[in-house]
Amino acid sequence: MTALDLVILALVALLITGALAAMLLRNLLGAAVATALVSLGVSVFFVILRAPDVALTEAAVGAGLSGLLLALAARRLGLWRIEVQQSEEERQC
Amino acid sequence: MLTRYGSLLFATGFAFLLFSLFIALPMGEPPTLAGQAILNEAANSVGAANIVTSVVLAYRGIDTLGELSILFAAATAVGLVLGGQARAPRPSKEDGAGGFILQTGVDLLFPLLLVVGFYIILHGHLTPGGGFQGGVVLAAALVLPVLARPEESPSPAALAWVEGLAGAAFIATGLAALAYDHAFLTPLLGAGQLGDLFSAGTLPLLYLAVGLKVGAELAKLLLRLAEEGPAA
Amino acid sequence: MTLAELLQLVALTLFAAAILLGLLRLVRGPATPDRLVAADTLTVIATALLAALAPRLGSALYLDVALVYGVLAFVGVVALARIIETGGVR
Amino acid sequence: MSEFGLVALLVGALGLIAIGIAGLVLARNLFRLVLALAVAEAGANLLLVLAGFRQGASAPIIEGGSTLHQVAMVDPIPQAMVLTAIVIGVGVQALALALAVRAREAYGSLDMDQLRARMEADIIAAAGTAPTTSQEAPSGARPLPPPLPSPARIAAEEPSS
Repeated sequence: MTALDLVILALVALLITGALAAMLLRNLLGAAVATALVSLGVSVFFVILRAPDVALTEAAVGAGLSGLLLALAARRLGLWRIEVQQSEEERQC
Repeated sequence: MLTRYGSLLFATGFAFLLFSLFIALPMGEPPTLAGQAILNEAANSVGAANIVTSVVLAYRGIDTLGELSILFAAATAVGLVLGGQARAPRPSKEDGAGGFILQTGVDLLFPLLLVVGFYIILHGHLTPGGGFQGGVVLAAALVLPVLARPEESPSPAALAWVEGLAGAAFIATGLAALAYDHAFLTPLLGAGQLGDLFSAGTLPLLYLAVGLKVGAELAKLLLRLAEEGPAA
Repeated sequence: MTLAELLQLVALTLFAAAILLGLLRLVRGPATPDRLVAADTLTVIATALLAALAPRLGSALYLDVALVYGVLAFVGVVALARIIETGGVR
Repeated sequence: MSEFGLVALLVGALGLIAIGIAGLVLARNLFRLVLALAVAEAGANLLLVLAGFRQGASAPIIEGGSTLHQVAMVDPIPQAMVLTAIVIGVGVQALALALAVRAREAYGSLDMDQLRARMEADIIAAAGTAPTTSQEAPSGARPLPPPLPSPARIAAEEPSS
């Protein structure tokens, strides 16, 4: 077990926790943040797997573009009114 | 209730599928036959130091054209789905402007993002990166100022012109190969010296067209989404 | 074991610990701004990790990934933070 | 990287796919559906790149400008495929978000059950039938819509086209 394995284990924990948080968090904006974290972990994995091209794409798309897209869509959907949204979600779940 | 059981059944079947995938995956074996052939061949025949780039643009050039078409169709469909309504009155200067830190930071970051984007595009055949990644960086550079100052957004007409011209340039470069009795999208101008900026024939030109097209397209899409809708 | 290898070992171990600590704030953070700050911290950690992995993997090419990630993660986080701050561009 | 690290990576990729698919099946909010799709996609991409990995190989980029002393490289074909998949994935995500925005504007909700109920009410109102009491069984006496003109009758009325 080398030091790289430790980093891999921590990143797998990041992936699984981020995915679970994206599915389970009440607040949808928090879930969008968790999705960006999943793509962060996957991007580092691509570097470890010797695929810098794919890592660059995932970093650009997952961190920058997807965050922008989700943020703008969340604004148009009215998800930014955090307190209102939370009480609404609690009624629905 | 029926949906619950259906989901359970689906999850069981899917777990079985994943397990069989786990068993059958070739872990750590040598590349496929085509992969090994490309690894041996690509550097000499295409001349790009980045072998993934030569796969994407030279061996599978038509696939990349199809990918561009899909992205274009998605951007057009977003415009169609969201479109039609009258634009909300433009926000006044005081209304939506970000704070001082955000405005200054965006001003500093904008030229840096442009430089990084063009570097990623133009070095696509030497280092990791290429048209799609650089295009995403360019789109982010164009949309970021809108976050700080909503009243200054780039004009959609200019973006549409850039997008159309870049797409036409990609196809024209492909058609030029036909004039020299090659197949569509064959790289021309010779392989050149491996590792030079001006090497790999027309691949850098193709990637420049891809980058400009993707950047303009995604910027248009994001600006469309950033507009104030009637119900929001 | 040379000094460089020892330093790499220590650095990578510290990176793993840092990722786990950031994860803790992401899971526990009571409000969305806390989670956003955790995400921003994790992107900074990941950028540094990518730069530290480059000598370990034996190539300077991987530094490009760290460059693009560091520049673009800022854009995504700023967009999300702007939504929380004022409800968006307007 | 040791064998242990590879297995951990495989577990991570399969876990991402499983969580994403479970979210796709069970989610009730349209926005969360988009997020679940993104998570499952990331897992599938990771699995594909993992299939092309080889121990002790370098990235498929030639350094130093010469092909003479070539080292072993990982398989470039899955990487090119995943490159395409990521870019198309973001197009799909943008389209899905635009459709969610439109559904919210039209029906005023993002919850799948409410959306479905309102859509059904709209369809029934447009078709002119009485509302059904249950989704599974039709209510007893329902006024039938006027019969559509059958193709045979249309053909009989218009003998020659």
